[in-house]
Amino acid sequence: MDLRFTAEEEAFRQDVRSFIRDNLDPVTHRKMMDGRIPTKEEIVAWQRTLNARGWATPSWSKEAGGPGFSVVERYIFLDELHQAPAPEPVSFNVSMIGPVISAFGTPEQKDRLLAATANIDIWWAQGFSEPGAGSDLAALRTSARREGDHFIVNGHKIWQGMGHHADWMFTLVRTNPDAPKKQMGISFLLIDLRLPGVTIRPIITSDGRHEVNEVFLDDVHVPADCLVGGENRGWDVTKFLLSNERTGIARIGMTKHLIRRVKRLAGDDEAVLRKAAALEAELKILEITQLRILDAQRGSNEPDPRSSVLKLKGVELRQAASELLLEAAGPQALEVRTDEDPFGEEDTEWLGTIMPNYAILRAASIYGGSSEVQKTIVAKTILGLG
Amino acid sequence: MDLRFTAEEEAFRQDVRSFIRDNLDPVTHRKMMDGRIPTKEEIVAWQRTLNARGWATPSWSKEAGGPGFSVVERYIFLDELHQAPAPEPVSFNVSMIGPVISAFGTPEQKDRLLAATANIDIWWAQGFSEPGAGSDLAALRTSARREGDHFIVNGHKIWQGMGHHADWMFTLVRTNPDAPKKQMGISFLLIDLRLPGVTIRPIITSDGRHEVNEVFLDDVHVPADCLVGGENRGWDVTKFLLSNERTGIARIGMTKHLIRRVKRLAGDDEAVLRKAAALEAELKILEITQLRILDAQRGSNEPDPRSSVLKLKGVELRQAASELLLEAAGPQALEVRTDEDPFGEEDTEWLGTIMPNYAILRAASIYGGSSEVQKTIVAKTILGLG
Amino acid sequence: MNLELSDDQRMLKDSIERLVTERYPFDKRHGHAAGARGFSDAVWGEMVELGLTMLPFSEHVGGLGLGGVETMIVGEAIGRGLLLEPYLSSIVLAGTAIAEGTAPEIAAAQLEGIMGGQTIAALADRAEVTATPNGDSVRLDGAASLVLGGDHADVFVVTSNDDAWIVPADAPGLSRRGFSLHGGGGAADLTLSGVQVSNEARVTASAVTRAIEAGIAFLAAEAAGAMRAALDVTVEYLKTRVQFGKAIGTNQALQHRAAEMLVEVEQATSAAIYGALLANEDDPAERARGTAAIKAVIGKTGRFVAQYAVQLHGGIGVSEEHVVSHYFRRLTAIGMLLGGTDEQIKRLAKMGGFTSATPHLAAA
Amino acid sequence: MNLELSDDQRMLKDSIERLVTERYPFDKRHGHAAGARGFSDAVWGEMVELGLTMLPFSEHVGGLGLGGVETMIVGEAIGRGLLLEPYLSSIVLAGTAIAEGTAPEIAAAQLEGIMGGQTIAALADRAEVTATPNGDSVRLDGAASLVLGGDHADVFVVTSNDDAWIVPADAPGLSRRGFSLHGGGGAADLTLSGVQVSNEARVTASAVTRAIEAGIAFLAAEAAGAMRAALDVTVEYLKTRVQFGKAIGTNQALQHRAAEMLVEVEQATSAAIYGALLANEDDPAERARGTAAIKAVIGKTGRFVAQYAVQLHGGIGVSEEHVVSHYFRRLTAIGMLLGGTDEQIKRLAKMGGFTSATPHLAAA
Repeated sequence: MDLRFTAEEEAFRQDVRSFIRDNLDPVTHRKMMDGRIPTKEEIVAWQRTLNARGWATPSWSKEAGGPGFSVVERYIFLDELHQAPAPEPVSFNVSMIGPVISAFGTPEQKDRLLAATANIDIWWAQGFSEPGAGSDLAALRTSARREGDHFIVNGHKIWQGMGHHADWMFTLVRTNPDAPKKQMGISFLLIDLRLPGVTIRPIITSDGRHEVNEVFLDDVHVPADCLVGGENRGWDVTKFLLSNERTGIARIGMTKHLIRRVKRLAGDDEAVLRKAAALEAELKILEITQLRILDAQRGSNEPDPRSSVLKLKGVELRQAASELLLEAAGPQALEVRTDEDPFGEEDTEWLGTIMPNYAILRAASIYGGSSEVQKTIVAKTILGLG
Repeated sequence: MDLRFTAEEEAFRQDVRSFIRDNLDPVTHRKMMDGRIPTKEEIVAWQRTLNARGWATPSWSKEAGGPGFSVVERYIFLDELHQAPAPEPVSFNVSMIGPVISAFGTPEQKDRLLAATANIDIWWAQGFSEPGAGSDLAALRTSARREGDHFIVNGHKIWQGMGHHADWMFTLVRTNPDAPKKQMGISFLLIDLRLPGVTIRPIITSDGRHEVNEVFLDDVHVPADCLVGGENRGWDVTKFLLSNERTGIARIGMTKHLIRRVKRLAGDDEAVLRKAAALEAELKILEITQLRILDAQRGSNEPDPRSSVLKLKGVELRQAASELLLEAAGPQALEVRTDEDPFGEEDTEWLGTIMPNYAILRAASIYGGSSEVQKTIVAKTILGLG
Repeated sequence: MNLELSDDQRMLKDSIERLVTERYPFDKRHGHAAGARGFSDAVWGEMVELGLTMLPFSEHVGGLGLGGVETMIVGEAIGRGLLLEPYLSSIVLAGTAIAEGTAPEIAAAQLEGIMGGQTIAALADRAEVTATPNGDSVRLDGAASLVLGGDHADVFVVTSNDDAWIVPADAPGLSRRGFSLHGGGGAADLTLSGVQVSNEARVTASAVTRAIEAGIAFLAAEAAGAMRAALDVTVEYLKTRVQFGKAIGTNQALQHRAAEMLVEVEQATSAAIYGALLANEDDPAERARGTAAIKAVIGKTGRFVAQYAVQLHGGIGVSEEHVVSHYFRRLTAIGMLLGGTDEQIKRLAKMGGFTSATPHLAAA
Repeated sequence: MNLELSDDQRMLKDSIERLVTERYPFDKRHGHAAGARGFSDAVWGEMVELGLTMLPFSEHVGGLGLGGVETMIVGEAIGRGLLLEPYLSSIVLAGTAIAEGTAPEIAAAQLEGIMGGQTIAALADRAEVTATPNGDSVRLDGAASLVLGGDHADVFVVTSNDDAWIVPADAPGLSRRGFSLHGGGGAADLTLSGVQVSNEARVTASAVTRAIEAGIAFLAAEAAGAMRAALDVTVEYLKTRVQFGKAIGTNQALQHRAAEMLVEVEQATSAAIYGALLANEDDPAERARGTAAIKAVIGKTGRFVAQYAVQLHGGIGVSEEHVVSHYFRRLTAIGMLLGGTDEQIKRLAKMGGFTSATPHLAAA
């Protein structure tokens, strides 16, 4: 047993860190340090910088046009981005639709979409949730009726992360309302958001930001070659996508970044520093848990149900760190600022994002499988209860 | 609105306190201060002392031979006992069987039993739970078959608190195994524990003490006049008994006593003192919650479902205080001592009970309606969920 | 002991609750916030008309001479409706400081405009200001931060090294930077440079202490109102939101969470009552202890209820369009204003808590 | 990075687990505790035969020269079986101190009996002892408390103002009061009055530090084993205990609690692995930080798992006859031994934690 990374892995970490230091735009970096959201242009520029280095798609195999990282390299790479902090490659492109196209796409779809997805020439949005279909995703109602070489799509999608930046949306639609099980009548469809009949409406979230959207689909004519994985086979594609989404989700590096901010604000406030230390102790141990699961994944392609453990504890600690940051900042953090406010002094911590980020981070235990859903998965899959 | 007690109530509080100070046997008091369990003789002596003063049965009406306390007087009385601390009147006698006999007993039963119960000439034990019937009390299997003017009882009862001190047991037995609902075939029976066929076996608990027992009933012939409330009517009696058991269960005075011990052990350890203050803040507010419910009870005979709130928060704080006491005591508290060990120096805190009491107090969220059961009651009864 | 409302109190409760229901449905709140002063002049006017702004002040300074319970009733309704009007800042905080800390004739003169609603007052308690005597007047220099309601206040009560001072917002040498607060309402940072006030503008430090105690009691009421409302909408959501073919409130894990929320809401309600009744407590040490306990419990329970109200709502819970996200933010803000949870616990510990180390029987 | 056991480690695991399964079913444990020294001489003898007592010591002092992982394997099995044999006290604590803190020939001589099982050693780390040089020897005066395994130890390593000293239990001037501990095992308080030891009996302070680090790593392994076993029996109970006509494990609220327990058990397992691998860490500061984190996490997770294992068992969970009440007590004791949770957090905070305030890119 050995927790240490190999010399090559350590060198890779240094490579990544140097690359970020040398290539990340200072304004983007400053925003990330402050907890602000970079603009679309900044995110795209960074992803293209990474893509030029071959790192924009850390989870993609060489065959799919990715770097072919080992699970450890991928972990190190993301951890460095989280700690830097630098924007992650756009997850809708890189973690969600890219692997789906690789696994289920036609040769034509791969040719047309993979490279553009990596370079974010196409920004993708996710169209899964609906007002009546949250945890119960298969209850979705958006319908797609086949007419010749098109699907006519009608429905209402919600919680599209960054959908207003997006060019295309990957979505789940009901193609067979009469299927014996609701999961069996669902297809996975790619929709160009510039098509007639698509309306995007912003949803402002409790951080005051516009990060998510609703999408209304009104007789949208989608070419049939935008179907992925075959008609009524969308549920298999979805399960594949969601299991990818769940790997490596402890986001320990992000929590470390929050703890660094806590320490800068805390000065010599012992009570806050002790709370930080208590979090750090758990976080350090969670890193080992993360490595154990990575180690097990090296020999297997099966999703590891212990990923739910990472999600649960990872979110718990990240939320706790954001709460502690709010405490360290004190009531001054209640002043409403926006991400567009001018930067403060170099050596001053920007308080403007602390309360919004605390508020919006509550969603981390809701999206991507809520904590309640994760506990049920653990109870049933690992403990055999239920 | 006014939280203050009346001058009469304050005077009553002083009366009770003086009475305890003047009449509680010093050895018994010292044991209670230490968290030791007094002997049967000490408990009986104290209850008789209270009885001579008319206070042994604080919840009993004057008609039943009790003091006819108002709800506020009862609260004050118990709070003073808890804080002193002095033994509570034996709950099996006073809170459980006494009121049942008053409400459901025949005139003959009242004459025969009430005064003896108050004076603890009869020590009662509870025979409700069975190995297969815990939360699901109505699943009990102990059977009573009518034969002439006797019931022949067979079965196995568990968790008899202080059953080895007891003379008699009030118990639930199945008299009609064919009833359409299992609750409808149950009777409430009083059993003399000296009868042939009764075997009591101690259960040692995680505090190392013998406080509970199993009782095996093997063809025990119980006279039919020991039936309370009518054949197959035992469930109504049980509901009455359990709702009495649930009033005034925050036991705030006991928690205050634990906090006093914490403060004596903590010295000037700020971290422990802050934890104590955090507990005290919640406890102080819980007192108001307790008074609000008492105030509402004055005008009503209905059980208040908010009693579950008192139980939940009361137990939470009491368990937290016992945990903090363990922390304040430190690892020296791991030394195994017994309640029979000689007393230490007058001014030394006795560490010997701290770990056992922490361990056994975990049962406080199990018995008398577990925390899970209480939450379900709150959700269904107060919030209308389910 | 009597924890029922009197008939008059019940009437007061009905009228403020009616005002909130009629004037402050959630879909109108945004419009109110867009008003010139960040709240609704019309609603504020109605509150004045109902006499709410006169409630806590004694009759000899022109008030109604009512007590903590009446203020609590107002606070609970304001919390439930997430009102933006400057009741806490102008009436409870600044108003109490002036009413308790100046001579009756000065208080009456100052409070007239405040009770009438045309003057907005604010208490600058987070101040580092030096007061230098200068003949008949006093010169104030320094700064104050996070003055609640200070963004549109016409007059300030500014604490200094020992006392506090009534300072008009347009006093030469006073400048302010106003801003909005998460959770609603606004505040200001002040700079004072050679501000001259007369000796008569003096407010006693003990009145400022009482004002902050009253402010915390009010926040407790507001929090209790907001928490119960947050629980109500959550329970309603659990009953109506269907997933996997059944209401999500049939999930036992969610039922238990809602039950845990109710326990904390009951505690918050008790904290508010305690705060209301502490107003009649004469012992300053007892008031200080009680106030610290109240604020600590409100902070803790508010945090818990806010977080789980959002969690049980799922995604919609973090949307600006859903009221629960506003309860979340207001409760978070309440937890941090006038001294956060840990700060209060620390204070309470320093004061020795409620329970001494002395055995009960030995103590009395 | 490699978190798999080697083949040899797997064999070791199999053999210790077999020993525990065969010799330490719960119904035999009480009999073992009744042995003259509070544990089973026979089982202890088998542990010696398996070479377990030689595991952690280097070959040049007669050990097997194996590492932290092997000790962790032993610890997990001991935790699962609630073994009473003095592995922690004699081998891990006192053994490590002697092996690391004395000259090889002295260590080899001392360890021979310890590894052979005939000599029981104990580390008196909670000591206030003054060592006064006295020519070739040293005079020790003072007291030590809660010496783990000290009730039946034949030899002690007693810490003094700077170093530590090997002291035979029968040394003139040494007296002890032995007692049992909640959660299993025993300890002793020592009094030393003019105890004379030779200079060669000196053990370095840094070796004592390493011994305590090894002890905490071992406690982590023991706790991880006990927690996983407690979770296993709890899950088994949830599956088989029927109330209201169905297994109680069908209750979602209980399922979720069990899931929360699993999360903490996985964390405990990770803490144990971290402890095992820290043995190879050369930087004392890194070891100190890591050890503090491990103990803090073990304390917190152990408390949580122990409490809910009992809670989910209901009444039977507090019965002496049920193994879960023993896991509860052992986990409680582990949390308090060798420095409690808050103490470790305080230490970790003083050492600056793992993450500095410096931004990541600026730091490297």
